[in-house]
Amino acid sequence: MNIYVKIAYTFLGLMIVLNWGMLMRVTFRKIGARMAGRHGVPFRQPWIDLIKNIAVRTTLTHGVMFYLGPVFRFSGAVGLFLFMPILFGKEAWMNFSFEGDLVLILYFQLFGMLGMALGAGEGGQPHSAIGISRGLAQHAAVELPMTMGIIALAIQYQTLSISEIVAAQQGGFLHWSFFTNPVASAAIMLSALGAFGYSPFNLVKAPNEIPIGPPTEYHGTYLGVLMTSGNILGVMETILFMNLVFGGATNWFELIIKSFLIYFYAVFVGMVFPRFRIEQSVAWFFKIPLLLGFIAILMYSF
Amino acid sequence: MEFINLGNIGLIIGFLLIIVGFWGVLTQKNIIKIIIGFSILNTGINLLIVSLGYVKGKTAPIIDATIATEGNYNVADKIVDPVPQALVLTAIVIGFGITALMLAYAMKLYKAKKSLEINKFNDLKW
Amino acid sequence: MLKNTLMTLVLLVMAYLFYGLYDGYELRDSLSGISEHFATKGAEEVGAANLVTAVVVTYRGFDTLGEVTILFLTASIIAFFLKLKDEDFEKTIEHRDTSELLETASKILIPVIFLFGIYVFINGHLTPGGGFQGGAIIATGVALMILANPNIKLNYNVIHWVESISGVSFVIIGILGILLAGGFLDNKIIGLGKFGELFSAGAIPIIYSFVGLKVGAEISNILNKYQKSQKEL
Amino acid sequence: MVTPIYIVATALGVGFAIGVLNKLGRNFTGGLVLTAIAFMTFISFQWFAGFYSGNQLPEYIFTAGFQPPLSINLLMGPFEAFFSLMVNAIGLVGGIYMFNSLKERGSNAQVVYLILLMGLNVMIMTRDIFNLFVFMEIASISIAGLILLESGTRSMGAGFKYILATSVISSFLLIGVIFAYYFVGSLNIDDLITSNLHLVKGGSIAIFLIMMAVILELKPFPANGWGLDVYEGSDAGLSAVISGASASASLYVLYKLMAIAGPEWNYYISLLGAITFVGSNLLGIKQENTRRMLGYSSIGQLGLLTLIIGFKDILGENTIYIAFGILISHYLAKAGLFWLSGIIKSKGLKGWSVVRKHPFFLFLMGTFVFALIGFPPFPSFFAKWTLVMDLTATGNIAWVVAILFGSMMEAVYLFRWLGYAIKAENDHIEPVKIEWSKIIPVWIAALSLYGIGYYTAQLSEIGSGINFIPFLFVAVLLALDFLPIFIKNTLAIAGMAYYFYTVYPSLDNLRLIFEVIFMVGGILALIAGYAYKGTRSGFYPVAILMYAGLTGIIEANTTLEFFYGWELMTAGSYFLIIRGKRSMPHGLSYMLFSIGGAYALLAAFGMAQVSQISSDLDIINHITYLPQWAYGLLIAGFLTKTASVGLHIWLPGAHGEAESDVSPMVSAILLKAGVFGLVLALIGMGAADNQFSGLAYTLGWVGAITALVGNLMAVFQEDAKRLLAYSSIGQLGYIVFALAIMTHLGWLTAFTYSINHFMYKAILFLTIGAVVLRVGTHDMYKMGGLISRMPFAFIAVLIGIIALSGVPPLSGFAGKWLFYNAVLDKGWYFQGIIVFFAGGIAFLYLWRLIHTIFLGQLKDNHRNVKDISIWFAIPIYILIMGIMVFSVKPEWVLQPLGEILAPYFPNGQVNWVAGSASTALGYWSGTKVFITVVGVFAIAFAFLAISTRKAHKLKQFDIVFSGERPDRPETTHIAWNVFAGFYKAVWPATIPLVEKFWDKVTEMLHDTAGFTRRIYSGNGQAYMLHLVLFVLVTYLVIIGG
Repeated sequence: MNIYVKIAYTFLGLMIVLNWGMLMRVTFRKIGARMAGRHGVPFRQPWIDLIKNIAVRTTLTHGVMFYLGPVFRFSGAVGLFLFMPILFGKEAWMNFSFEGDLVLILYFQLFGMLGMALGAGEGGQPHSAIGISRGLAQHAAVELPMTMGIIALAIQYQTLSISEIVAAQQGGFLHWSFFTNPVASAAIMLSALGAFGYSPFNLVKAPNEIPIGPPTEYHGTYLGVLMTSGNILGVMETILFMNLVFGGATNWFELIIKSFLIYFYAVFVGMVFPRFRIEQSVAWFFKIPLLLGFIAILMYSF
Repeated sequence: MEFINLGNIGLIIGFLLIIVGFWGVLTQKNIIKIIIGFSILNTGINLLIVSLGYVKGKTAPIIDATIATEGNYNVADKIVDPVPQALVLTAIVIGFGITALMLAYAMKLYKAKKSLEINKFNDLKW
Repeated sequence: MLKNTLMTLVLLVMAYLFYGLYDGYELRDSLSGISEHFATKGAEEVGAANLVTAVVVTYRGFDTLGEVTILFLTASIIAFFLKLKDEDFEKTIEHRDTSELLETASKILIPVIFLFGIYVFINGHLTPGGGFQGGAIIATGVALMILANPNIKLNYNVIHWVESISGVSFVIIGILGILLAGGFLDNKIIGLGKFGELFSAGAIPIIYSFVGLKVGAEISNILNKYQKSQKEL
Repeated sequence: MVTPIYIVATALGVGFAIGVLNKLGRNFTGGLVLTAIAFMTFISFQWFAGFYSGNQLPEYIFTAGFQPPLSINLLMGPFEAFFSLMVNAIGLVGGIYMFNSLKERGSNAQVVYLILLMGLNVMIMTRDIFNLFVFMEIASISIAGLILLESGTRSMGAGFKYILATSVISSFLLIGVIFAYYFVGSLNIDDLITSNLHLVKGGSIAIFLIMMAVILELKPFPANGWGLDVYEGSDAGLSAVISGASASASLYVLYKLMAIAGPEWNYYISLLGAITFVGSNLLGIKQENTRRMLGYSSIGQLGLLTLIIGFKDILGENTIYIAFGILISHYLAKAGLFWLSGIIKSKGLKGWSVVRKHPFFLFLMGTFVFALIGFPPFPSFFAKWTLVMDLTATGNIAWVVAILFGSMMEAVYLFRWLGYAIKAENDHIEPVKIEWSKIIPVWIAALSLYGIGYYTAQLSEIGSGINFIPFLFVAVLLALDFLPIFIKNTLAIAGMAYYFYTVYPSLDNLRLIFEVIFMVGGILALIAGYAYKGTRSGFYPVAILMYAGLTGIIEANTTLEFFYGWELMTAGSYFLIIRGKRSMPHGLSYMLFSIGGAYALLAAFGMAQVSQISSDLDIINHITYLPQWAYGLLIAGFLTKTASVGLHIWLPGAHGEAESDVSPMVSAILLKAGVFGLVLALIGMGAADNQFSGLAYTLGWVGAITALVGNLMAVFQEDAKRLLAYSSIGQLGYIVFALAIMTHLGWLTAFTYSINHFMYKAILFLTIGAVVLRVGTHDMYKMGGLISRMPFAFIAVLIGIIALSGVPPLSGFAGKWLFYNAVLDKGWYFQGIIVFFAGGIAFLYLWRLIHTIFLGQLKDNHRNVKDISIWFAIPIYILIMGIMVFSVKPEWVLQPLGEILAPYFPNGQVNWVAGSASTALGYWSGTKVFITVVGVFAIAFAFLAISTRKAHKLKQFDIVFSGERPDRPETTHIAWNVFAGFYKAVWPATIPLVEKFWDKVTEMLHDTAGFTRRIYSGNGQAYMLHLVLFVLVTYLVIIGG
């Protein structure tokens, strides 16, 4: 398959992912609203927001880094998509995952965060800096148990290549890591909560924390780009966990179901539990999830 | 009684004097007394030296008519050992020198602090 | 209390050490080692009737040089140690005036004492005695002078000249030993002469005279310094 | 040949004559005395020269024209010639130094000085034991007199104590001598030797007393209070003579009489020596008075020498070499220091900050201190080396430990002193006035130290291999110190470039990597130096000294050369570090840890030589004698340089407080020396699974913990440079860990990290340093918003932190990727996780660094700072080029690295297909990733740039303090304690356990010293009691049993 066709497919995939992400977001906003007895936004809201933001006439800037921020964020999200095999066995939907393996994915997540942190920083708004410091701290805490789980899987399947991990899980749901390696999966999925950043771990960008946090200063096109990348990222996270724990997907339908459920799981927890303060959430990840990750690795150390 | 002879007696007394001297040197606080202690100590040592030179029933190592005849001055079997007597002379002189120096020090130290207590002079320590 | 116990302990251990030495001693009934040689050959090798002098001045002359040096050292050290400041120097202190007896006695005795001292060191190679003894005797004379007249002013120049000249000539004789005879301080630079006479035993009488003078001078010097340094009080 | 008897004759003749000649005035007598000493020196010199040229036989000098034992005889042999030369030479030079103080006391004092020297000469030469006694008395009486040159009760007291002590000693000696005569019938030493005196009943006690007296003359610990008081109380010149001449003479007397005592005494002599060496150096660390401290040091050195001659049978012909090296260094250095202490009036150590006003004093003082501790190129270095080598080779480990511990203690107080001199805060410094008669002797001492040092190196056949060229270069720079920076800097760079050009062909690839890091890195760091003004006095010699050491390590073929380079590097870096403003304590702790490490290496090298008599560096590849310990020591030694956890406390201060362009030198470059060492050691231990895998495993954990602790500490720093310093600790932790993995991948990781860390840490330190130069503070919360003022600095830091954090696509990711593969195929999961977590934490401090300094609000006082100096920018951007190349084409670096490592670890290499790497586990193609990311980035950038082209640029308005103005503004600044929440969660991990540990150790040592030294009550009687007790206890130990 020559490179242009490849790029075309990839672009198409990106579009699907983006829209699916927006759809999921709005769905859950509605669910949340209904639970709270409100009517909630119409389904078209995200698209409206996006177009409005991009079309906004007046924009402000604090300097170069200020708008490099969203760029970083966006490239981070798209890069994540590019290096992730979307559908197992469909060469068209493997994107550029042949360029790098799990390690690349793990570290590439940081790319977006970095840009975000710096960009918001130049805004000069102290609150955004506070938000970032919280975000980084929480991320460091989340990463530990998650990586332990992921490493455990890598050991289990003796590979760092996502495609091969997925391949190893084919043939009935009992082959999923979720069942073959429950401990590691538990560690991953618990820390996944932190990765999604819903309550109780949404101190960084919860609606009523907005005055504190990166998005404070961003508006217009910046915000548009941020939202876009946010939606892509959301889906990519789910796909990552799907690939690692739930046997990946062989067709779009399966992908949509699985990603929806994983996303639902995150939101569901969020609906139930109140928000943590930062030290609470950090400490939380250092308790159960860390323990699980520890055990998961321990099983392979002997 | 085997040890009743100049040699052993000299040794015993010499050692006793040395010990007495050390006692004085180590216990007396007054500098002058310490110096006296030293001269007792030296006397003891000198006594040791000469007694070690003693040979049973021999006379002083000076050749005169009583022990030597004209022309034959071999007195090997008549005299005690001359060497320790020479050494003791040196030892005495050295002792004298040191005592003199100590006394000079004593005078100056007394002038400095109007006291001869040795434990007053510990400006330098540790 | 503790201190005394410690001290007793120390002295006991010391006694124990000395006992070890005493234990190794037994009375000799004949000479041995080098002393035997001195007793047999000493007379004709050195020519001094007083073998002790022979050993002191010749065989172990180097030690004697050392002794002289030590006295000299002490004198010099005391000299600059007890040196008076100029304002003190002129001071005179009121001594309780000495007894008639002492003054008269000193007038008579001092010359005799000096004479005796000289006799002792000149005959050092024949009779008991020698340079140090003689020198010491002379010094007692000086001591007597000082006692008799506490404010006496001794003539420094004389003392110094005597001291240096005799010291230097001692060394020179030693060096002559290297040049003319067997080695440093050899007494055979001049003939041994007739055994038992006054002018015999080579350079010994000369050396001993210098030693005597030097010792006498140095001790008197020291005594004098002690006396003077009272002014500083 | 003038017969040596004239030494005596001259001294006494002149001495006696002066009694009358003093009429001619003190200058005349003084001149006369000096001439006499000069003549004496000439005599002993011509003899020494004769023996040295080899065509001169030992000669007996008889007195009184009789053969010994009848008469007293002297011996002039090679040793006698050497020692009497030492005595007379220092007598002459010291005489010049003391000319005025002697003069003011009058001709008598001058005579006493002359006779002291004469007495020492005879002590050395005489072969008659009673004569020895007489002249020992002469020597001690003259010293007792000369102490009075210094007026005042203190010195009088000291003098009196001295007389008391020596009288006690001489009484013991006399008793011993007379009994010896009684048993043997002769006083001649040779007779005493041939007669088996020690077999005679009671004879052994006579010997005991004689030996005791001689040993006591050397002021053994603890019976040496009197000696210390003399050193403290007497005139500086006299102290020099006592420590140089009198002590040496006594030492030789001991050596001479050991023949009588017989071999069974050797052990005890060494034991007493060791006790003295350790004891007095331990007590030395408590001293605040310079003279007394030097006294402790002298006594310690003498103890060491006693120890050495006690080992003469075991050390064989090396004894002379060793003893010579240590003695001569002590002799010259100590004399020099005492002389200096006479010029610089201050009694206390702190007062020495005066020398800052006189750079050349600083040079002299440094020379002497380093000579005493045994740094190259001084004789003591080679001597100590040989000593330790031989002792370990003969399995006397315990002794080596004692020696090294003692030397360590000595280093503690000497370097603290040096530190005070260079740095101590002291507002009222007035320069001292310089008398030439006092300066010249010091210079003579210093210069001869260098000369003799070179000569000593040539004496030993492995020493002769050492390359002194770099050292000459240092000397040249020192001489040119007055020139302006521009010239010196150019000179230094040119020199290094040329040197690199000449040596690099001779190096194998492994070494070449490090040589490039050291040399090229060094040149880059030096370029930044152009930014400074003035002459920057003293900077270039020490910098070049460090680089000389570094390249010396690389080129070393023998263990000695390696150690030589190692010590040079330590010395140079110490001076570089201590140049910083508040870096005095950190410099000290750096020095102490380095020396400790160096001694560990020393011991290890010694153990390596046990099984294999070779000095080749390869011997560390097959150590068979206690290999676990040997390799353990090697690794520990190198870990002190890589600042691994437990040994790291020196680093933050040292790097944080150093000057702006020094920090990159010591952080990015110097630390790699430790890595290089580790590489050698691990190669020596051989491939992973053998008896040493346990060692490697431990090392792995050490590395992992270091990584975590370092990064964690970095997160909580308020000071930018300390933050980077802690980050260096963490990074080095990665490297150590990766090395410990001991597989191809592991080492590939380690080398990748080394190269990367070199580049980005240099970038970061240079940039931050340059920024600090502009804004004049390290505290991050005092900066902010600088991006608008210094965009170039910002970009540099941005690149630096992206690379450091390992985010793709920059080169840092290469390390991370290799790291995962290495860990997984090794199976060290937990350590791996810890290191990974450390990496996550790194992100926190990196963000803090760049955000707090460059983003946020601009401070009022920085409204118009300029961008970083061009001279800093040049090296920074060169390095950025490097990172970029590495990022675009990782295979250009990684493939050759793999080939270099293949010989050591053939299995499990990375296989490359068209620029994409793959291992058993994973795959990665750097170039493509780079292109992809950059592509996406460009698109997004273009889009945003276009869509916000009309964006309105906001002006800053002050919202930093959210409108209020609290009393401690920094607390409300967001950058202050910015990770408070995180801290609350992880604080237990940040408790400074290690610092606490080392504090306790120091405290313990000080308490011990402080308690022990109270035996020196200053009471003369107590001192005498010590002497007697010393004798009696030893008696009970040796014979009483």
